[in-house]
Amino acid sequence: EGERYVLVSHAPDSDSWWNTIKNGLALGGEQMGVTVEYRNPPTGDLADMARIIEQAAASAPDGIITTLADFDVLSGPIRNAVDSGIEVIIINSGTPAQAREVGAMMYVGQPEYDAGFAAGQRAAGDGVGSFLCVNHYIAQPASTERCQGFADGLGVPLGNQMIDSGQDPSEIQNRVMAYLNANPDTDAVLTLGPTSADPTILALDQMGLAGDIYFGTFDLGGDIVQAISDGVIQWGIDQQPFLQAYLPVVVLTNYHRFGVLPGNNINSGPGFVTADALGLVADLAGEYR
Amino acid sequence: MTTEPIIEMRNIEKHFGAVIALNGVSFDIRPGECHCLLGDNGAGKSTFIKTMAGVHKPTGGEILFGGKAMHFDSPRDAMEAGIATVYQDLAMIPLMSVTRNFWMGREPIRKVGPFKFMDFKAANDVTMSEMRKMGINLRSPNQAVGTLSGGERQTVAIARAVHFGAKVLILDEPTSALGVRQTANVLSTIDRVRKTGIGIVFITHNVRHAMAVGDRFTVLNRGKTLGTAARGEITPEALQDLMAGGQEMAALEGSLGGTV
Amino acid sequence: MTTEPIIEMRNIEKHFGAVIALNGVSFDIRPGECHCLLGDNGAGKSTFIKTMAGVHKPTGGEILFGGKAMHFDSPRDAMEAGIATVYQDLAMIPLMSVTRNFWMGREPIRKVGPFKFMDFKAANDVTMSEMRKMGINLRSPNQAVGTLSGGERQTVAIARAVHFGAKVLILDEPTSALGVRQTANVLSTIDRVRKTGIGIVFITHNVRHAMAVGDRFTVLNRGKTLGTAARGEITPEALQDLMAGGQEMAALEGSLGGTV
Amino acid sequence: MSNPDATVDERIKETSKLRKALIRPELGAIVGTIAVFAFFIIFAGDSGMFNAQGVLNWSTVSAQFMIIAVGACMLMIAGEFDLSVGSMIGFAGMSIAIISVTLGWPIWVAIILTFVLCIAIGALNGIIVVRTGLPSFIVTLAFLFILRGFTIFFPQLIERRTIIGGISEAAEGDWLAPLFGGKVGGGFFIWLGDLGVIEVFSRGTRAGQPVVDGIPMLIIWALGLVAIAHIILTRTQFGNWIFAAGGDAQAARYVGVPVNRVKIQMFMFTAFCACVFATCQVIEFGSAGADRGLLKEFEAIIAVVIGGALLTGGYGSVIGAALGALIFGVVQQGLFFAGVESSLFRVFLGVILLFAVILNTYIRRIITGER
Amino acid sequence: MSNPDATVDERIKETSKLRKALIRPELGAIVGTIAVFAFFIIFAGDSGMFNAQGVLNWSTVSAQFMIIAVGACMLMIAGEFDLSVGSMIGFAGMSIAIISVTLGWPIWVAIILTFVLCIAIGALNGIIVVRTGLPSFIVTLAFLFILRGFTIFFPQLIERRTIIGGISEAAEGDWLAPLFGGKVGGGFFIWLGDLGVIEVFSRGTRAGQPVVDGIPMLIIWALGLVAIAHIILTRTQFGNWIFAAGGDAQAARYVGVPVNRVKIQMFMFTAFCACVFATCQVIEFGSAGADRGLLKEFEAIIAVVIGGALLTGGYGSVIGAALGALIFGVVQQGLFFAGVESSLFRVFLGVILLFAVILNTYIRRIITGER
Ligand SMILES: Nc1ncnc2c1ncn2[C@@H]1O[C@H](COP(=O)(O)OP(=O)(O)OP(=O)(O)O)[C@@H](O)[C@H]1O
Ligand SMILES: Nc1ncnc2c1ncn2[C@@H]1O[C@H](COP(=O)(O)OP(=O)(O)OP(=O)(O)O)[C@@H](O)[C@H]1O
Ligand SMILES: [Mg+2]
Ligand SMILES: [Mg+2]
Repeated sequence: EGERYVLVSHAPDSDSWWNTIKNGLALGGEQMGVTVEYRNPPTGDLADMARIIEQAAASAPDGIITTLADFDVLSGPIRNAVDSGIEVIIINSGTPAQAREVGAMMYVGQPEYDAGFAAGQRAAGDGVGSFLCVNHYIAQPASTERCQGFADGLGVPLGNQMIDSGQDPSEIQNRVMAYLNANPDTDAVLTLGPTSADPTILALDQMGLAGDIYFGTFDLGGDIVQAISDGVIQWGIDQQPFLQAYLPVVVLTNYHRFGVLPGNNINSGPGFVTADALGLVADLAGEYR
Repeated sequence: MTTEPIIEMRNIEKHFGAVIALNGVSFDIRPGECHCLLGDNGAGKSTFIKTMAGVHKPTGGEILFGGKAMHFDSPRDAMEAGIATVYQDLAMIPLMSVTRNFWMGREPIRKVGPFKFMDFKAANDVTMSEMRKMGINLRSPNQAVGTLSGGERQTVAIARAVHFGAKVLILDEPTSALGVRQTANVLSTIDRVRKTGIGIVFITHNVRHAMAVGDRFTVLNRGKTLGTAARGEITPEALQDLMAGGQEMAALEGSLGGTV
Repeated sequence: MTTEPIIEMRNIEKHFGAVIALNGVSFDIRPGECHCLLGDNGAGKSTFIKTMAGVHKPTGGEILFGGKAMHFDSPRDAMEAGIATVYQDLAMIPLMSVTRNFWMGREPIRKVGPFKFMDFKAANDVTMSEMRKMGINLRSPNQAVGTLSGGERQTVAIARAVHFGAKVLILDEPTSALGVRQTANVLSTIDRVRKTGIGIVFITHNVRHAMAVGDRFTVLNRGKTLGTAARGEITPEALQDLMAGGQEMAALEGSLGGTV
Repeated sequence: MSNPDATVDERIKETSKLRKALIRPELGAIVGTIAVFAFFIIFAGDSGMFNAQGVLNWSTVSAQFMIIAVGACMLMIAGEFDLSVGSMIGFAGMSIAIISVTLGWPIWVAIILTFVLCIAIGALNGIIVVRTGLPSFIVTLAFLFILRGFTIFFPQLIERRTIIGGISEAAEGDWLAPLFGGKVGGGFFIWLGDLGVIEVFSRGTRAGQPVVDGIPMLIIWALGLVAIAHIILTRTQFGNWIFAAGGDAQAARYVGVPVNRVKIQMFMFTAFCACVFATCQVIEFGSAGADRGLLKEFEAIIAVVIGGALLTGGYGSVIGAALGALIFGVVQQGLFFAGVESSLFRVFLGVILLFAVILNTYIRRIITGER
Repeated sequence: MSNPDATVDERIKETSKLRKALIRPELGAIVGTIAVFAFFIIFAGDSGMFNAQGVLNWSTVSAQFMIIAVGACMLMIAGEFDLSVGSMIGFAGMSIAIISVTLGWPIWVAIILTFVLCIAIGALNGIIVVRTGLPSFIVTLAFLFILRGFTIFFPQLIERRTIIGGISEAAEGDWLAPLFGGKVGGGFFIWLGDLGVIEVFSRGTRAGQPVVDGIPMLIIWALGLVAIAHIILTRTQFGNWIFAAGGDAQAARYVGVPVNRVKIQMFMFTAFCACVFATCQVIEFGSAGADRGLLKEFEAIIAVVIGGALLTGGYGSVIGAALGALIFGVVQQGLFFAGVESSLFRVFLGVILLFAVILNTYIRRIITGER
């Protein structure tokens, strides 16, 4: 009773996708009757994140839930936390193997490269041969892995098909339009989250390509769900962030209270959300989905 | 000189935090006269005329304008009342054109429907002609003030004050950085302006410049008046002594042959 | 005055882009004399002495120092050679302490092993005593220059030049912003310094200040010399005329009673 | 002794008439604009950059920059600058979203309240700067952090998320929203499309419609603001005061220019421009995010400086700033059209900034007699 | 007529001795530090913030800020500032990574080459500023974009990703790397751990060892740089030149201070500090990312300004800047310990900045007789 868990993410303050994580975390804490805290580096600097993990460890919580956005940077602090008796669960980024290596209890998430690869294969099956990857956060390694995985899944070189779109919606929109104007034979568009997907939807709408061009995206959001049901987006890869925050809280609490532990890692994604299976997703997108 | 004073300042005090800059100064200025304000560095001359011009609010004392008590809340108020000032640090903006500087704060307005525009044509014409009256031929009214010489800038400032129909014109050390010719120019301008009935307050460290145009002389020392004398009542040497506070002057003067 | 000149400047020319600031000026300065440099605004006086002090490189002409041709690449070189300058714009940094200003560019060094530190104790002592010699009692050598008066700052600058054993001391309009007492102070300082055998170049617009201490007088006009006269060879009035370029002076002088 | 012809100074060498005619604050920006267009016409002429859609593309981006550049330009001429513009954009968008979506008030109320709020914050910035005499760099840097902090904090506190959507629905049928998010001239473009002057969509849901279906209000706002600011600056009394406040605040104060008021008003105008930017964006995209407007303050300052304004105030031109914004937008989009690796955009931007500013300094020195 | 006692001016009211003794550039930062520690001892005293691990945590963060603040402080006193510090950090890290991992050269070669490269870029910054007379704000803003652009472009071009790892392996056994990434005083901490003064790991391969196993070189670098910079600034000839260059470049030049050289050297020193920061980070974490160092330039400037330096140069204190960095680090980490919503950190930061700078301005005016 009264355990304290800290979730550390690599996302900058302003990244909206992480709300679902925060909400899942809060709900988990409430239901299990434990204290939960969310921490993140304000600018998304991974080196700052390492300090936050150290600092979370110093405050002696019962468990730390963290992403493993860069193994090199974060493995040291995580290992220290593990060795000083704090249970750690890796979520969202990194791989199960890396999680084991740092001594974490388990891994809950979606390996980014694999997810991209699976999406690429699916698109290849749908007859896609070239694509545009709209990368709104190019400095983040996971984002590049998604694009790379997609390209490898398609079996084409990534080349210049990934653009650094920036984070301003109007710039994203216009850059997508510029790219598609300059490369009219592009078969598909891949976006990496609501930040890039929402303006891309508008861009395609402007160009009259909405519904015409093959469009897939990572991570869900309100507009994305709407676009899926409108048939503009073929599929969204849902890694179910809610689970990534909620399950570790449940697992940790039960482990601390009763010593029970699932026997394996949990893959929260990739799940392809298509127009056929929207239902609840539409209502809760951006909050719990 | 029995006319009524335009401005009368009575017992003005001004404190800046711990510094007492003025400690009870009285002064008045009448139409058509040139009243010289003299005194050591830091005596409080600039502070005093800034009080007169509405830049500082006096800590104590009163200002009578045309016989009535006045409170200037801003330099604008003082300007509206007819007090124009040419400051020691020139009050010209080098990056701006002569016309814009000339009219700064009192731009001529031309109405187009409900909109008010600045009337550049009129502004330019007046600037050129006023400058010509002062003996300066501008290349163009759009010339930046930064391209003018020090004497020319001084003249622009005086010309604008005169043009705006000042009743009192305050000049803070207008000649200190000027050459002989430019100085003579400024002094004769003062003389010309005085003859139009405007009262002039002229601050200088140079007794000869003061004697050349002054009708009355007031000496400040450490924030207090040492007294006011009319032209003819005082010799240049006496004035000089008074300005220096009488200290050590004998010795210095001796060694330098009395030529300072 | 038959001693050899310390510095001789021959036919100096200086162009700034399209502006010809100096157009062949010759000038020399001998030990123990005060050579006054006079002239209108923009005549090129400041430019000329900056050339002498190594700030500007002359476009043409030559500089002889102790009879040998010299090229100063920087103010530092000129200082090392014994030319100290007090600039019109004071060359003091208000935010820094008096000691730091006094020693700026020539800090006393104390070695501790391989490391060189600035010797603050010595620096402070010298500063205090040099300032006392000039008649100024500082509260503390760490006082910021910004808290000193204009005359005091001027004196710091002169004191430092003298202390560093200058052979030639150049003063660019040191008296223009000063009151009578401060001016007398600076002039008597010049007189004192001259008597130690240092050559002084003194720039001013004020003929009386020049006549008070000058041994020779050179007048510049529009980048050219109008000639050099020794003390006694020329009356103040003739000098005045020369400085103003002779133009319109008769008329002006008349209307102002010849007192400028 | 001196030259008898007093009007000609023999010490000034001659300068050509042509050079004199060309020498104006905007010259650097004009040269830059020509160079940039020439460059892209050569290297991206056939990439669709200059067809109707392409033109609209970079015009929209440039218009965005222009809106904030106008505010930054006026403020910079008045001698201050505002680093909180970017945070203000995020803050304003979020404010509209919270008021309209969370509180459920009509969108016009949300827009008006947000404008009032932002302008008040601009005034606060200005009052602090003017009262304390602190450099605006520091004061507005503080507000950069404070506003961004609140922009992230409030929606999280209230809505448990940092992106709030659903504004499009709220804006439907509103009388004020189209002023920011609409398009004008639709009929004209359909006519052009029918004439074949501009292309029509060949596939997709809108096949047969013209590729450009109107001019976004964003562009209208940008042009309007540029025009008004230019007229105010060059043709009115207030414009003269703005120059005076930035050129030498003390001198201006002495001749009766209400310098403090002018500066505070310019801070308010900058906030107004940021708010216009934010409102257009929110209405167009239908959502507000806590990360909107990041680094926009720098982009505004860069556009203004490319446009020939002096960082220390008292000198500059709105037209120049607008051209600076145009250069910025064209380069940014043009590199995509030209197929240059997009991360190199930043490198280009830096280099252009350096060259522009060196050219501008040279021009300014000729005009103002500075040394 | 005047007061006969000339040394006492009757026009100056008295000031208390105590006030005089307290009045120094660092006063604001000292007061701030005390206030911040008092605050967190009260509100986060039992949260682990002041146990060995916690102290190490905020010390490390503060040390990071200190390293760049020292450079920024010296440069600011010399009258310039550098907005490219953050980009330089990213660039330096990436340079080490590319040379050591991609090219496979020894890490000490990579470190030395990177230092040479960064210092050269710093010099270039300085040379452009000094030669063109442009404000350093603009020049370094251009380099902010240029360096960040290359930092993203090169790794993408070469390795097709924006993060390069594997530096730890490359650094193993190297002679130079421990100077940046190592720890000192291990024995002492083991002894403390054995005594039970600090906690020990309870499990894993390192069970029984103390949780804090040494002081990171980062902290040593920070303290060393602060000490050296402080001595140079206050006790040497060169220090006097730095103050002079920033106080009034023209005046300094006239008395023979080589102002241009001093300024360029300060730009180089700033680049050096950024490079130390980057190297420590890269060696400690084993990877370089294109996003490292974002916004660090502002953080450095904020620390320096909190520390009492004047934005326009000629006045400041390295000790003050170090305390500013300490305040910054303690507040940033302390708010986490105190459990405050992390987005509010920025709000706190902005407010602290405003108050600190107002206090500092007041103190400075008393010292320097400014008005
Ligand atoms: N704003 C201010 N704050 C504090 N002290 C001031 C202020 N303005 C002037 N003083 C002080 O008031 C005193 C009078 O200064 P003032 O400038 O009036 O002298 P002045 O007679 O004009 O001297 P000068 O001949 O050098 O121009 C000086 O001691 C000065 O330091
Ligand atoms: N750095 C410069 N660049 C261009 N022109 C200059 C420069 N310095 C001086 N000048 C010009 O050279 C001429 C001589 O200037 P200088 O300052 O030497 O005159 P001065 O005799 O000292 O005048 P004053 O009595 O006003 O001090 C002037 O026309 C001035 O505008
Ligand atoms: Mg004065
Ligand atoms: Mg001069």
